[in-house]
Formats: sequence, C-alpha cells, structure tokens
Amino acid sequence: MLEACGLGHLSELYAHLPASALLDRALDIPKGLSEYEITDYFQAQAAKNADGYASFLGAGVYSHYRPVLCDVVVSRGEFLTSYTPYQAEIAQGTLTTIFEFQTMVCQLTGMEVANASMYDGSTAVPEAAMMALRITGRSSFLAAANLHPEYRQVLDTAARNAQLHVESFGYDAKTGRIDLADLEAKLNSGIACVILQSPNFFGVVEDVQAASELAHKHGALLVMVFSEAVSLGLLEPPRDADIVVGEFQSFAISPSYGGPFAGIIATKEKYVRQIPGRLVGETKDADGNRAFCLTLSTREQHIRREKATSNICTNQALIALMATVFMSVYGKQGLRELAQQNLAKAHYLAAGLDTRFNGPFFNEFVVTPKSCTPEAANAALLEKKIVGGLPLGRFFPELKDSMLLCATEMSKRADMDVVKEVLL
Amino acid sequence: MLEACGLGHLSELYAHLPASALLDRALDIPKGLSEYEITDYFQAQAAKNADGYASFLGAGVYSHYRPVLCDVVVSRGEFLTSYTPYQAEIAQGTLTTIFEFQTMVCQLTGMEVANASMYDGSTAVPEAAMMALRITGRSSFLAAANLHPEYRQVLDTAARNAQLHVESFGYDAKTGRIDLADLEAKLNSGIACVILQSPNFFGVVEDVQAASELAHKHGALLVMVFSEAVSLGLLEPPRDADIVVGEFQSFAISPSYGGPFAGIIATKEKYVRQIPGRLVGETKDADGNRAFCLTLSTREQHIRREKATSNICTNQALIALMATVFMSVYGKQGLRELAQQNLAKAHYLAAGLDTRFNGPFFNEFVVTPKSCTPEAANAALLEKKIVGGLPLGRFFPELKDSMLLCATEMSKRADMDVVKEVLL
Amino acid sequence: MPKTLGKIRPHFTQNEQLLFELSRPGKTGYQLPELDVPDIDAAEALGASNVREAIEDFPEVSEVEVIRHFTRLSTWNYGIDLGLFPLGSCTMKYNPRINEAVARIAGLAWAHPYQPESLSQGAMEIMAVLEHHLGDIFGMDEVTLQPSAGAHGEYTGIMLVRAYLESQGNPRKKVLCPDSAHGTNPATANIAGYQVETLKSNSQGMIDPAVLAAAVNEDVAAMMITNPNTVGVFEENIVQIAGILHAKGAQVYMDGANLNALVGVARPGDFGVDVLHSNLHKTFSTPHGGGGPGAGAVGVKSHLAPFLPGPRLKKADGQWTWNYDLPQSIGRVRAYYGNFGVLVRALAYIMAHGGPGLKTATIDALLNANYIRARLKDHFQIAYDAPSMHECVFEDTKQEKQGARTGDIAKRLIDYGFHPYTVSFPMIVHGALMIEPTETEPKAELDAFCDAMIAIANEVEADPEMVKHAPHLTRTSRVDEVSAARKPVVRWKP
Amino acid sequence: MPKTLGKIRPHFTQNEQLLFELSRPGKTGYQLPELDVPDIDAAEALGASNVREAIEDFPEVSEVEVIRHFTRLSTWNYGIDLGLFPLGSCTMKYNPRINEAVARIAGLAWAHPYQPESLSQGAMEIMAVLEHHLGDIFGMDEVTLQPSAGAHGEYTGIMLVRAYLESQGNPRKKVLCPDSAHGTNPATANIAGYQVETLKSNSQGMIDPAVLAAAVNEDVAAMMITNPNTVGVFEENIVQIAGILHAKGAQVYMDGANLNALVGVARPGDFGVDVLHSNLHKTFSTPHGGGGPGAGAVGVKSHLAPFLPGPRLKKADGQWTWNYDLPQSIGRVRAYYGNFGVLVRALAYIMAHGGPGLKTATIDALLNANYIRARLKDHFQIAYDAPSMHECVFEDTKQEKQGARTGDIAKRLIDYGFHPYTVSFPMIVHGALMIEPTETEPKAELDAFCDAMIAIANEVEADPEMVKHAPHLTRTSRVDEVSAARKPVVRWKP
Ligand SMILES: Cc1ncc(COP(=O)(O)O)c(C=O)c1O
Ligand SMILES: Cc1ncc(COP(=O)(O)O)c(C=O)c1O
Repeated sequence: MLEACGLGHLSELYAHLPASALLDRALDIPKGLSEYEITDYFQAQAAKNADGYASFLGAGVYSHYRPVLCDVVVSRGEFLTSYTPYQAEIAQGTLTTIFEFQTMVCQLTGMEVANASMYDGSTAVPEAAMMALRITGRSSFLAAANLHPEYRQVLDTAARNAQLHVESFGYDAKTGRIDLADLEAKLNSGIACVILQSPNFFGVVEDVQAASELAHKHGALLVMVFSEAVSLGLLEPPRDADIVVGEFQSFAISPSYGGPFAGIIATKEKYVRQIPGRLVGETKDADGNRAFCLTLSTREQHIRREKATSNICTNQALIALMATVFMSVYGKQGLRELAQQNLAKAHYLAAGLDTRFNGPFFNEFVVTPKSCTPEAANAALLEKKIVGGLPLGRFFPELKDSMLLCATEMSKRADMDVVKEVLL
Repeated sequence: MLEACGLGHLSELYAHLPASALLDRALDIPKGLSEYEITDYFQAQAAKNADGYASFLGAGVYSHYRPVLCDVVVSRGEFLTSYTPYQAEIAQGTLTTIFEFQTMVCQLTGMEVANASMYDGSTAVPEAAMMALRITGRSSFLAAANLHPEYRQVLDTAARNAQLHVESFGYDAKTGRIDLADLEAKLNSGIACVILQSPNFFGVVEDVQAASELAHKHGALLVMVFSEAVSLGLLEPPRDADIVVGEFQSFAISPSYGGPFAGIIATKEKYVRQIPGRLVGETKDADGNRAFCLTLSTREQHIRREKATSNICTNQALIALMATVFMSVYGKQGLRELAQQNLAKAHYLAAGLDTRFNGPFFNEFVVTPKSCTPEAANAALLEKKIVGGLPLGRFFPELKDSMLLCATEMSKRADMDVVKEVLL
Repeated sequence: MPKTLGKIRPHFTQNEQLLFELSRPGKTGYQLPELDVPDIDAAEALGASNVREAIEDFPEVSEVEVIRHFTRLSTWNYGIDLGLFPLGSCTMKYNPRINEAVARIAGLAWAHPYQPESLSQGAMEIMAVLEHHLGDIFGMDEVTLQPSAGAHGEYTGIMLVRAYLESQGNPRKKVLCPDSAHGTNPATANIAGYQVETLKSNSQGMIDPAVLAAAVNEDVAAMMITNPNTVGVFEENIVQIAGILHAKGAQVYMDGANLNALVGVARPGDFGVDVLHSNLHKTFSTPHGGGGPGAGAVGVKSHLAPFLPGPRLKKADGQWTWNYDLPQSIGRVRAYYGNFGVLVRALAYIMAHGGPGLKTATIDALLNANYIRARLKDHFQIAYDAPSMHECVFEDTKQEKQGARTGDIAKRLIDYGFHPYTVSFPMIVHGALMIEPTETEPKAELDAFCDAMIAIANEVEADPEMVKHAPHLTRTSRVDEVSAARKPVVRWKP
Repeated sequence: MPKTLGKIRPHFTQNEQLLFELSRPGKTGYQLPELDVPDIDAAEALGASNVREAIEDFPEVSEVEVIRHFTRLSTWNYGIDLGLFPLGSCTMKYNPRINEAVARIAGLAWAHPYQPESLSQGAMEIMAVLEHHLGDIFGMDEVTLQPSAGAHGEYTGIMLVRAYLESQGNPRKKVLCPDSAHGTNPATANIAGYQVETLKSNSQGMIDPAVLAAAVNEDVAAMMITNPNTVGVFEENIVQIAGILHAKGAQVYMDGANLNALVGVARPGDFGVDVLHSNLHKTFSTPHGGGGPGAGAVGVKSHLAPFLPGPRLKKADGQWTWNYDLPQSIGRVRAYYGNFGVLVRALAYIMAHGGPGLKTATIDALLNANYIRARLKDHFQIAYDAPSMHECVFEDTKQEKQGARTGDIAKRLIDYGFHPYTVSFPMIVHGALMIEPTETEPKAELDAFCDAMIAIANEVEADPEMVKHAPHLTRTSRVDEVSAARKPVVRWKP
C-alpha cells in the first residue's frame, strides 16, 4: 500500500508537518490491554461505586426498569454504527424511528412538532430561551426558583455569556408551587418567556395553565420544562405552553453517572422554523413510496452557518431510539400504569413523613427528617445499603433541613419502610 | 378471528378433546411476573451460587475469556431466532457459518470431515462408538480408564441398553498416560474401537500415535476424545485417529452449570456416510452462485428413519456459531498464543507441588496436597474466595488423596500463589 | 418485477467471502493479557513431537472483519424477529429477550458444574422449580432435565421403558410407531435396540384402535405417540389407545413436540401417557438458534421414576444436593446435569406467563392455526377433516395438477417474505403443507401470510413455471441440493 | 440488472408500517410488577384537572411486534458493521464492542450523579484518568469532559475565550473562521455572541498567513482553526498562524474533529493551540448511533483553566471530590458531569490501544487515505495538491461535464453497497467528494471501494442518466428532499 502511495516509509506520511509540531516522544499511555484486562479494570472501578444499593435519589435522574428490548434494539449494528441519516436511501431505519420519536414526543407533550433530540434536559432550556428570544424579539427571561438548579445554572451560563438577563420568580413556601403573584409582578414587556418546570424540582405539579395565562397576557411565551418523563403518562400535558423542553432519561436510559441522556424540544407548528436541531420529515421516493429524510435544514448550522437556530450537530439519536423502544413497549396503557405505580409508591413513602410542601406531587417530594439532619439520615440509610435522598441545602439554603426523596416502580416496600423509619 | 373460524367461544377450540383428558383446574403455577421480578428472581438464585470466586476447576469445563464479539454475533435475531437451515435460500447465513465451523474443526483435529455439531463431548463418545461398530461390524469397545468419567458413564448407559460390551484399559500410575501394554493385551478382533482421551482426564497428553498403531494392528478404529479444545492450538492433532470427538466448550461457551455446550465429531472422508447428525455441503444456486445446503441427509432420521446413523435432530448450532466466532477472533496466531498461555500458567501453578503423574500435561494436572485431604484444602481455599480443584476420590478411589487442578489464561498469579501455599 | 411484493421490497445485501478467503498472513483480531508468570518452552514441556505446526489455513482476520463477516452473513438469514416462521412441528414462537438476559447473569452463566453444592444452590433451585412446574404441566410424577434435545429425550424415555420392562422380567422386542411419526421416533427406537413396527393411520390421520389392537402383543414394549399428532390432530381415542397398550403391558411414550397445543388445557399424564419428552426449545420458547441448543425434559409416571438418569436433585436439611445413589437408574445420558442455560430460559418463560398466561398462550395458538385453516381451506386441500389443534396440514393435490408441488409453493413463499411451512412432512399426507403459526403472531402477520398463500395459489394457476423456479427475489436462487449430495464438499480447501 | 454488482447482491427486506399504524386497541407488550403498596386515586392525589386522558394515538403493540418493528427497520439502514463508511470529517471507524460491554457494567451504568462521592470513586477515577490521557494526547494542560458533543465543546471553548479576554479587560468582538470551516464553527461563534469573519483559503485550501495578518486586530477574540483542515490537509503554517494571532492577543481555537490524523504524532498544544475540542465519538471510537450521543472534551492551556466549567475533579486525601469552588468559572454547560457513558467507552478505547497502538492507528489512517487518493486520482480531480492526511478530497469537475454531480455519484455508490463519502463539503471545493476511510478498514474493503468509484466514473461517461437517477438497488429509491422541506410533515397523524 505504501508503494501504491509512492512512499518508501510510513513516517513519510507526516514528514511534511512542521518539525516543531511533531511529538518527539511516545505518548505517556501504557501499552494496549486485552479485553479481559479492560473488563477487569472497569469492574474494579464499578465496585468502588454504589452497586447493589437501593436508592431514593431522583432530582432529574430516575431509576426506572429498562425493558430488555431497549438494549437489544440499540445493540443492533445497523443502528449502533450508523451515522446521522444524511443519506436517506440507506438510512430509512434511523429516519423512521426518529419520525416515530418526534410523533410520540408530540403525543406526550400535547405539542405539534418536536425535533429529533437535544443533548439533555438542561441544555434544552437555553435553547428554548433563545428560541423565545427569536420569536418575541425580547431578551429577558423569568425562571421559576423551583426549576432544576443545574438546569438553571446552564441557562445562566448561556445568558451570562450572551449578556442576557434571567430573573427568578419565587415559589410558595406552603405548596412548593410557583408564586403566581411574584410571577405576575415580575412580568413585563421585555420578558421573552417564562420558564417553569412541572413536576418541579420539588416534585410538585404546577398549575401550568395559570402561569401560561399570565405569560401570554404580557406577550411572553411559556416554556415548560420537565425532568421526569414518566409523569407524562398521567399528567395533563402542557397544551398551553408554547415550548416544551425536557429530559427523556426516565425512558430506558440508565443513570450512567449523569449521561448520556436525551433532551427533547417541542413546540407549536407555527414555530417550527425556529426549532433548533434536526427534524425528520415525511416525503416520497422516486417510485412514490413513503420515505423520510432530514428536513428544514436551512435552520441548521451546516447550511445556515452563523445564522443557524443553534450550533447543535450531533444529538442523542441512539438514546432517543432507546426511549422510542421504551415507549413502544409500554405503549398507551403501560405508560399510564407505570406512572400510576410511581404515584402510588411515592405516596406510600411520603405517608406519615414530615413533608415540606402540600402541593400535589408525582413521584418526588421534599421531606424534613424529624430528628436529624438530612445528612445524618442518609448516613444511617447507607449503613443499610440504601442511598437516601438529596439534601437540599446545597441548592436551597432555606431548605437545608430537608431532602428530596423519590420513589419509582422499582422501589420496594421493604426498603421504603426502612427509609420511613429513619426519617420519622 | 373466532368468527372466521366458525366458532362462538374459545373453549370450542378444544371441546372435541375427551373430557377425561381435559385439565379441570388451573395449573399450579403462580400468575405471570414482570421482567423486573424475573430478573430479581434469577439474580437472587445467582447470588446463591459461587459468584466472584477465582476457580481452578477444569475436568471438562474450562473458564476461558470470552471475546465480546461472540455474544454480539449470537445475539443477532437473524441467527438467534432462526431454525435449522432446511430452506437454504433464506438460511445462507447459518449454512455458511456451519460450513466454516466444519472446516475449522477439520483444521484443528487433522481430520477430513466434521459435522455441524453434537450435543456435547460426552454424547459424542457413544456416537463415535456406534459409528465404529457400523464401520467395523464389531461390537466391543475398549475405553481408557483415564477417559472423562462422565463421558464413560454416558457410553456405559448406551452400551448397557444396547447390550454392547465396553472394557477399560488401565493407565500408568507414574505417567498418568494409558498403559499401552494393557491396551495391547485387551485388543482382539472383536474390538470395534479404542477410545482414548488426550489430554486425558488427568490433563496428561497421550501418545495417540502409539495407541492408534496398536488399534489398527487389530483392525480396530481409534477414537480420540478431547475435552479441552484450547489444547488443539498447541498439540499435534491426532492425525492417526479414525474418529475424533470432543467438546468445544472452551471456545467462548460459558460453563453454565454444565451446558449447553457443543460436541464435535470428525473423521476421515471415507467414513463420511457413517457420520451422525447434520452436514453442510457446498453447491450452487440456479444462477451459478456458490451456495450451501444441508447434505447427505439420507444418513439422517428425517429421511432414513429407523435406519438413520443416529437419532440426533436438533444439535447445538448457536453454540457452534459462538465457537466459530471465537476461532475467528483468535485465529491462527491467537489460538496458539492462548494455548501457550494456558500451558505456562498451569506449569507455574504445578511447580513445586506434589504432582501425582509425570507425563506431559497441558493446563490440568493431578496434585496431592502435602498436609491435608483435597477436601480440606478446598475448604481452606473457599475461605479465600477460591474454588479449588476437583477431589478425585469420587471417580478414582485410588486417587482419593489427590485432586485435579486447572489453570487457564484467566488464572491470576496472585490466586495461584494462594493455592500453592495451601497445597504445599 | 414490481418493487413491492406483499410485505417485502428488494434491497441489497453485502456479499462476503469465507473466513479462509478473507484471511491474510499475520492479521489478528485478538489481544491476550500479558503473561504474569514465566513463559515456558512448549516443546520442552510437552515433547517436541506433541507440539503442532501452525494450524494450516486457519483464519487470520482483524476484529472489524470478524464483526462484518458475521453481520453480513446474518443478513442472508431469516428469523422470527423478522416475521412469521410457520414451520409445522417446530413451534417457532417469539423468543423473549428477558430469557437471554437472565441466562447471562454471571452467577448462572459462570457456574461450574463441579463447584461445591453449597455454592450451587441457586442453580439447583432453578432446576428443581422447573422440574416441579413441568411435572404439573405434563401431569407426570417426576421429571428429568438431563436430555439435551427432543430426540435425546426420546432415547432416554425408551431406555427407561426398557429398564422398567427388564425389571419386570422382559425388555420385549418392538416399539410401535404410527406412519405419521416424526423420523426421530423410529430412529430412537432403533438405536435403543428395538425393532420398529409402523402402524397405518386411519382416514383422519389418527391411530386406528383396531389396527393397534391387532398389533399389540407381549413383544411390544411401547408405542410412541405424538399428540396432537403430526397432522395437528388430537388423538381422540387416546384413552382407549392407552388402555389397549396397558392391557398388554406395553408403555405409552408420548412425543411432546406438540405440547404447545395442550399446556394448561390437557395433560398427557391424565390421558394415559407413561413417559413423554417435551422440547423446551419449542413449547417453552427457548431460541432455536439455527438448529440448537435445545433441551428435552422427560416426564414419567412413578413406576418409571426409579430408572431415571442420575444424578437426581434431592432436598436434605433445606439444602439441595445431587443424589447419585440410584441403584436402578439407567445411568447418565450426558455429562453434568443438562443444558442448564436452556433450562433457565424455559423457567423464565413459565414465570413470565404464569399458570393463567400459559393456558391463554395455548388457546391463542389453537386460534391462530384454526384461523389460517379457515382462510386457506378454499385454496388448498385440507389433509384431514378432523379439527386442527395448533397447526393445520394441507396437501398439494390442487396445485399438483399444474405441476407445482408443496416444495415449489414453499420456495415462492420466500419471495413473499415468509419462511416456508414444513414441506412434505408428515409423509402420509400427499405433498404436505404443514403450518404452525404459534400464539405469538399478530393477526396482521397471519393475514399477510394467508394473502401470500392465496396469491401463490393463483400464481400456480396463472404461471406455474414461475412458481416452480422460485425464489426470485432472494440473493440466493434455488439451491441445487442434488449436486451437493452427489459429490459432497463439506469443508473448505485452499 | 446482473445479480451481483461489486460487493452486493439483491435480496429482500421486510416492509413495515409505523408503530401508530400497527397499533390495535388494547394490545400491550409490557408487564409491571404487582404493586406492593396500596394503589391510590390519581385524580385525588393530583387534582382531577391535572390527570390526563389516555394518550391519544400512542402505540399499542405486542412485544413481538416491537422487536420485529425495530429489527425490520434496522435492515433498511447501513452501518460500519456492514462495511466501509467513508464519510469525510466523521471518522467512522470500527466501534469496538468491548466498549459497549464495559459501559453496561451495573456499577457504572446505574451510578446516580448525586450518589455520595464516597460511593462514586470509581466513576470519578475513570473521568480523571481520561482527562489525564487526553491532556497528554492534546498537549494541553487541563481538560473538561462536560460538553456533550463537538459543537457543545466549541461553544464551551469560545465561552472560555470570552471569559479569559474579559478577565484581561476586553472580551473583543470577532471570531475568524476560514471559509473551509465546518458549519458549527460560525454557528458557535455567533451563539457565543461574536461576529463571524470568514477568511478566504489559499490555493492549497489552507489559511493564508497574509490574509490572516491583514484581518487580525484588537477586535479579534479568536480564530477557529480545524487542523488537519476540512480538506484533509495539515495547516503547514500553523505555528506562524498562531504567532500572528497571539501577537494581537487573540486566542487559537482548534476544532479537533480531525484529531484522528494526529494522535501520537503531533499535539495541538505543541503547535500553538490555546483551546480545542475533540469529538470522542470520532477519534476515540464511541459509536455514532445514527447521530449521537457524543462527547466533546475540551482541552485548554493553563491560562484558560480557571474559567473551565464546574464542577472540577480534585483529589484530596486520596479521595476524588467535586470542586465547586471555582470563582472564575464560566459556569456549567450542562447538568451533572458530562456524557459519562461515552467517556467510559473512550477510555476503554485508549486503554485497548495504549500509547503505541494509538500512534499506529493514526499512521494507518493516513496510509488508508493516501492509498485511496493514489488509486482514485486518475479518475477524479483531486481538490488540492497538498499532501493528504487522514482524508482526501476530490472535486466533481470531470464528472460534471457529463451532468453528474458529487451527489449523484454518492447515490450510485450506494448501489455498490457503500455508504457515500461526505457530499459537497467543504463548500470551497467545487462539488466536493470528501473521503475518510479511517484506520480500521482492511485493504480488501478499500480496494472494493476504489473499484466501485472507478466503475462509477466509467458509468458517468457511458450512461450519466443512469447515475443521475441512482440508487437503483435500494428498497428506497432517490428521496425527494425538496418536497419534504416545502410542506414539512414532521409527525404522524391519523
Ligand atoms: C414431532 C417431533 N418429534 C421429535 C422432534 C425432535 O426433537 P429435537 O429436534 O429437539 O431433537 C421434533 C423436532 O423437530 C419433532 O417435530
Ligand atoms: C469539522 C467538524 N467540526 C465540528 C463538528 C461538530 O461536532 P458534533 O457533531 O460532535 O457536534 C463536526 C462533526 O460533524 C465536524 O466534522
């Protein structure tokens, strides 16, 4: 082969690089390992993590059972090792599944159009904000204080860099829901959108309609955020929102220490040209057969360059596929039953505990341990091979005596009884 | 659908069965469980087994590393969920892999033809014996005393049922190899075949050529058996044997508490019509393209019925496929290196120990603990999360003070050092 | 050729050479850990004459070539995951993937058969629970899980019969099989040392009690009966048949390959069967994998139990143990305890369905078969009027008039994107088309299949030559099996 | 049409409806455990108005329909596992399956980002080791693994530049991009609040130092440079270019999408780069999965390190901990710590290769690209004479004369069983054919590809119309993208 290239030695392949650019030593990385050793290494690391614990952590990342079919499908080389489906004629598999994903996102959120996925729930929030900015021409944002704090931080990073203004509006100390009066007070004609999460970070279901009415009265859009996709199986979808963004991690995606997950963004048909990222559309092939292809790419960076709606390119396709399989397996009836089980488990867990808020909650809630700090409660639970809840002091100083607990269909009654005992 | 069948109620589908045949109660099996519960159940059972122990058990079942590709390939639905490839036009995938398997079996064993697989090594032994009976017209068998005892028991079951005679010939108490003199003494013109294992049950490599010369001198066939396929990577193949049978478990197949494994049978071209089970052959399709199909099925039960060479129907196709992937991954160079590592590890383990035999051994050997019984040694090792060797008393009363130890490429030096310490 | 035919459209598949042809000297796809002990000279350790040269022509390929090789080959295959697999007698039902997942749990997959019993309790418990459930499903007193497949179960069963009869003083000489029997039945009887006597079925494809009565005598050890039989019909006279055999001291062996028609509805043990095997890779959903592995559980009535192969599970002081003290046992039929990995899958299947779910599955299997029968009966000649159970069998008499046989129709069915039904079996049917849809098929797939069959029936009228040269849409056209057998080439050579 | 074309032969694929069309009321494919706590009335718990009706038109299918649906759809796709995937700029190399296996180890896959640090040491160690190795490969002082993909890394990097410059007193206004830049570069600069100024490349497809020198001033915050650039050429003057930028206080941002050409051979940190991202889903073999997930590690020189997004890993008393005390940090760019599952795969890749193996892989990537270039250069017009690194770029000038453009040739390539190269990018090349084979391709596959390209070049001469209507052998013929965009239908409706 070297000969065919007209070369005498392999090093000639890079001999034209400036000498100062060439690395004059070997990389400081040990020589290659066998599969056996690699497996050993990662198993040893895994053993240092909390393996085999029951867990009541939620806070944006949920432990739901993953039907085995999800992994079977994404493990097929035809999906796993394919690229973004730019060449529609040999990517109809991926394209069709994305079209189904987009459709199911719409069905779940009550929106009219959805894209092929965003990186995750958190990065979808500034994307929604920027979309609102483009639509309204306004450049300030109101974000609920009970939005996932890390989502908020991501929004803040983007806003700070772009010199845009994000203001918080408060939550009601009794219900845990947003303070509508505070929202109303802060709304003005400079606000591009109101950003609201439901169930919010405290697990409490918001009155999205009331918030959207206020927002719309002031010409702002309502951006609705969710981090627990399973709630969509039971909760009234946010039909009054203008943009819905959220996280599909709950749909078959393992917590994986925080990623990769799959964000979604959905909106009204009229805003479709403002949506960021990839969209799959229906069309026909030369023989008149139904076919799918990437579409409206004039919104995207590879065509529009600096005028694109976003710089996103690679998204979370395979993870979105996993979620698509999950939604297919559970289906209409199963997703509801799943959500119902989450509701029942969380309410069983909460019963009798000192819950901090009285707003309706789905599968998470804030609780104040009766006789110790959240940290002490967690330490006691760890002894029993249970990872407790998230102490809230790190994000909400006013809630430093409280913690966020989550129960899902995987939470076992016996473990919940242990938690209750420790927190009472 | 019921209507289309002209029926009014589902129970009419079996209403014609005699009343006394119908089950008048529900099955005594609890109602269906979810995937989550099923996983939980089997995980709980697995936790009661020896999980996470280092092990020095061999004795026909070996712990070798399984390259991940093996499982990836057999998990593809096109292989996993297909049937025996009777319909060649849509089973070329399976047929081609079997043809490759047959070829690699021949390359490894030095034989000329091999079939698509047998149930396992043990059941392949009586199949070989019956083949020898058909070829020679003789009906007695000589089996080495150091043949895998369970293989021997399977042979005995078949022989007893068919009123055929199997006699043992002994092994040399020093070398652990067969006693050629005893073999010679027992050979006569009634013997259909001599059955010999190498490496034998004690891990010792036999002099197959000498045995085959003796057998052939008396008009008997030589059936060579192996249970550790990895040895084929390094050992001279038994080219002088007439029939080779063995176990491919070592090739990517997990121990799985004893099965499913994959047996092989290989022989000389001239005996091809006497071989049991399925054979894939090369041919052409109507367009002249190379194609494969099941062939010589006139040997088989579905055509020949009571005159078939064997009653085997379903074999171990998927397991054979796994072994085929294993052989492809390791290849010519890797299989040898793998065998070489096994040899080195076993010799490291044996060094200094009180080994019972002085014949050359591959990756297993018999050892006599210096200061305790094998059972006591194993008990001491279990404390250190090590499963020791197989105490031999259960099969060989004369070796009740000894045990069979095995080391493979997966045996770690640190664990071996612990074993040595306990046995010294 | 129109682009879409029924449920398929042409696409392309990758060609691929054999591994040996892909091979290039020095290529590798593996990596071993560095040896953590001193290396050793093989010739010295083993003797130079015991060490082989390089394995001639063994493959030398890279890792990506391995995955591509097998991925490409897989696309030349068809499986249940792609569509209906209506092979009669084979019960090609959906293979739940949860079964695959649990069989791979490390503590099960890596359990060594000789690890201490105290550290094998989980594996033993699984086998014990499965034996128990199967006993209930079969209506039998005891079950062995040792046999590796259906035929192996048959062999075990007939050896049990011999051992039992021998213990009664006379092993007897003959085994009866109906002419509709699967080939493994006579083959088994023969290798188990019995003469086979074939009984002619009656006009309904069933065993004729009169014919049987005439054939049974003190030489008959057993009759091997498939029920529902291979024409998919329940042996209506089974109780009477068993009576005739028992009256003469003969045993009733049931080939349980078709048990999918009975689970939860009727039990062999309740209609006179003494011993049966069940193919767990059929009724209990473990995957066929292109021809195996399987497992052939054998259930027996108590009089045969002492003869079961050993070891047997026994519970003592709350612990499972393997009992080798079985003086009357026929002995082992294989090493270790059985195809444990297959048994795990079968138990997972039973647990997922539960008792009620198993019965529902049976009924759905019957319904699907009868639905196909109803939709096709005007286009193909049904073999027997008797009601169908889980499969329906037609004959090709109508199509034969045009010169197209069951094998041709089967090949044409491939063009329509289906695996063929079972062709030309049972042999008592004239050009049999034996169709078993199983319960896991959705109605839409059944309809697509029936539409294809009807379309082919019409094609046979309009253009029989086309059908006789099918398939036309596969990468491999009709394969010449005759030449393959004439000059067998069963391995690659350089 | 002959049966075999190059390396393919026609076969059939199954058609399949959308899930919504397969749906039948009441069908299910799931089973939940029985609730072990009292059930609860949702309307009561949540308020009736908060509880939805059934999800309209949501799928209702059985388990076997799910597996068939996705299996069938998968057969309409192409992946590396099936063959060469020569998409330039995408580095479609073999995705080792060991990476998939280790990412699924329960203690990693099920680690919750908020579980106590004391019970996350393994995950943190993995990230720390990866940061360390990448730092060595990049030649950079610190690395963040937080960004989710390449574009996200770019965004992070440009925010770092802004934060740094701001700390120096002036964030500046402009970012320079060569006209050959990938679309994400200008898009990123824009969303990060900078004006984009595009610089014309020289006749070799490289940055012209003179053009650059004229453009750089105190308004320029950074230049985004891809190296090797998008025409597969190493920016020979990179050291000088960096000097020009640095002299004016501007930062050098490197788009590391093409790092596969450099690993172990040359380090961005050694040729003047201040900040770069690397697409782990390209260079470090994590699978593309039809468009993601990826990971966009960002490496920086020490002057930019204080601004990195938080939290950052820190070792204290032998324990890893997350440090949130980062007063100058730009803040988070996403929740939690990054696409951990992707990072695990990338580290497994690095460990499998080791230092020497990574360098060998780079050299093989260069060799493969240059081999293709050599074989095709008489048939297609090479875009630039400059030596190619890991990819080679042609233009379609020869073929255009016959009316066939790069897009047509690409579609015809599909008929030959290959995924097309990257079409029409970079835009500075007239009808670009951008070919990146990667190091994992065997020579036989490269030859088959070159043969196909040459055959197509001949077809363009002989029958350009045929080429212009390709593909002809796929189940889906040429897709009408124009109509799709005109009246977008982006969701199914009943
Ligand atoms: C009726 C019948 N009996 C016996 C068998 C043999 O079973 P196995 O293939 O599991 O050995 C089969 C399998 O095809 C069968 O259909
Ligand atoms: C040169 C170049 N830069 C940036 C990107 C964007 O990377 P990602 O898709 O990971 O966001 C790509 C990917 O296609 C690329 O090729």
